Amino acid sequence: MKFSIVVYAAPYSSEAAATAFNFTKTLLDQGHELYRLFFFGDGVHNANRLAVVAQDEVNLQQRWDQLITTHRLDAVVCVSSAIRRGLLDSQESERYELDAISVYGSSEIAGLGQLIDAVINSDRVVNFG
Amino acid sequence: MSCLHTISQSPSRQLLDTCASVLETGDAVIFIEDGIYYCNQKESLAEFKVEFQVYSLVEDMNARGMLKRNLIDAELVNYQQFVELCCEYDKVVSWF
Amino acid sequence: MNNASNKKTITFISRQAPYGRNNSRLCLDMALASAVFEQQVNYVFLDDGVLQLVKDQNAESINSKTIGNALETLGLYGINDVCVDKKSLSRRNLQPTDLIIDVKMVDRSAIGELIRQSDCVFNL
Amino acid sequence: MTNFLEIQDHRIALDKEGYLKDIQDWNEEIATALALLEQIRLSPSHWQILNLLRAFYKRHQMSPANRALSGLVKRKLGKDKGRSVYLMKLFSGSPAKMACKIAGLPKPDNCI
Repeated sequence: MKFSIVVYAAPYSSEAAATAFNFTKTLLDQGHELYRLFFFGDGVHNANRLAVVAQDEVNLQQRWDQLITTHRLDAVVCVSSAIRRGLLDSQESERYELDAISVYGSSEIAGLGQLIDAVINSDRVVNFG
Repeated sequence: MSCLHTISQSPSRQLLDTCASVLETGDAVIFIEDGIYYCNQKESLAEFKVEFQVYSLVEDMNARGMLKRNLIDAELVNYQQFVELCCEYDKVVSWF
Repeated sequence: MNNASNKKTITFISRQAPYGRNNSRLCLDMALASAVFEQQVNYVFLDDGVLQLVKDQNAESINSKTIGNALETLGLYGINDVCVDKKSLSRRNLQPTDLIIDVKMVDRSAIGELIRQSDCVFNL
Repeated sequence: MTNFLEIQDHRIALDKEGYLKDIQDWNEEIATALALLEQIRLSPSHWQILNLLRAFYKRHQMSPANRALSGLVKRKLGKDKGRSVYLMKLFSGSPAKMACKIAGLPKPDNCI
């Protein structure tokens, strides 16, 4: 079955970010297809590459990055949610004349069109917030 | 088209009330995160359960010390079964 | 839902009051994007969501944009199926005349039916 | 990397995509100059659209996507002008983007 997952929750603020991760990992382990992972609203923090977590705690952002990289997932961070929360890739960083890159390279910053495309092309869209 | 509803907030937020009012025959509810505290409610969901299947996510129950407090007798499922349920029902609506 | 038609019916259920949290804005943005990409959109105000429609909002006083004024653009984006839950409205002492845009008054069973008919539901 | 728009003795700051850095700077003279940078000579037909856009922004505090711009123009100025061909002729490529730039509306974040 072809899934898309939408995440609205930030890691460490809400369990929903971790639930989304566990759900996504499970569906991939079961051999289902993930059409797209979409980080929206506070959910964009899941793609932050500048977070530091105590050694005895789970670094959820890093786990997402590994999952996305290992499975070559299509992960999208909503641009309007991202830039106002300081999550930038090289392109947005240049566009707004800032000097940092704070999003993992495994995710792409793009618009809501990518979410609508996911709705059109997936069998199931599951939201976590 | 049948629908699986996820409820992830504690009963004090009353999400089940609203959710129940829009359910259709054949729909089901799964409690996750703080939603699992619905399982610890004295008022039984017996009547509700006649019409709708009720699930609860075992990982979230365990985390909260609620495995022995499944007073409403919800069907406990793990993440694998949660994913399977999402396939079984035609769509998933999340209440958070 | 399994047929890969390019036009889906997407229902947005907006359930939160404006300003306190940002969900009302996220919900609107998703719906407008769906309309831009030519999907069939239903928009439903439920529970505290109906408070977004109250007249005379002016969020300048809290350095925010006024959500009520943004909701007026739903029609321009071709989103004409806009519903309000009757019960949520009356529980908050509101009448249809208190609202900023024309909306369809519906009961819970109609909302259930909309969910049933949709390919995808966003509920926040 | 800041660009400037030179108007008489004033220098108006633009970002590198040619949007006003501060939308409070906007006036009609600046609009004319912004348009010229895009090889557009503003006519009364352009101004009709620009004024509509500014009124729309003032009321709704948002910049319309192309679909809403067409809808708005159709509603206010009639069917013919609401057609995207007409708007594209006036404001090239993506009319909403270009017209917003000239009308001094906030730079779109490319979300829709």
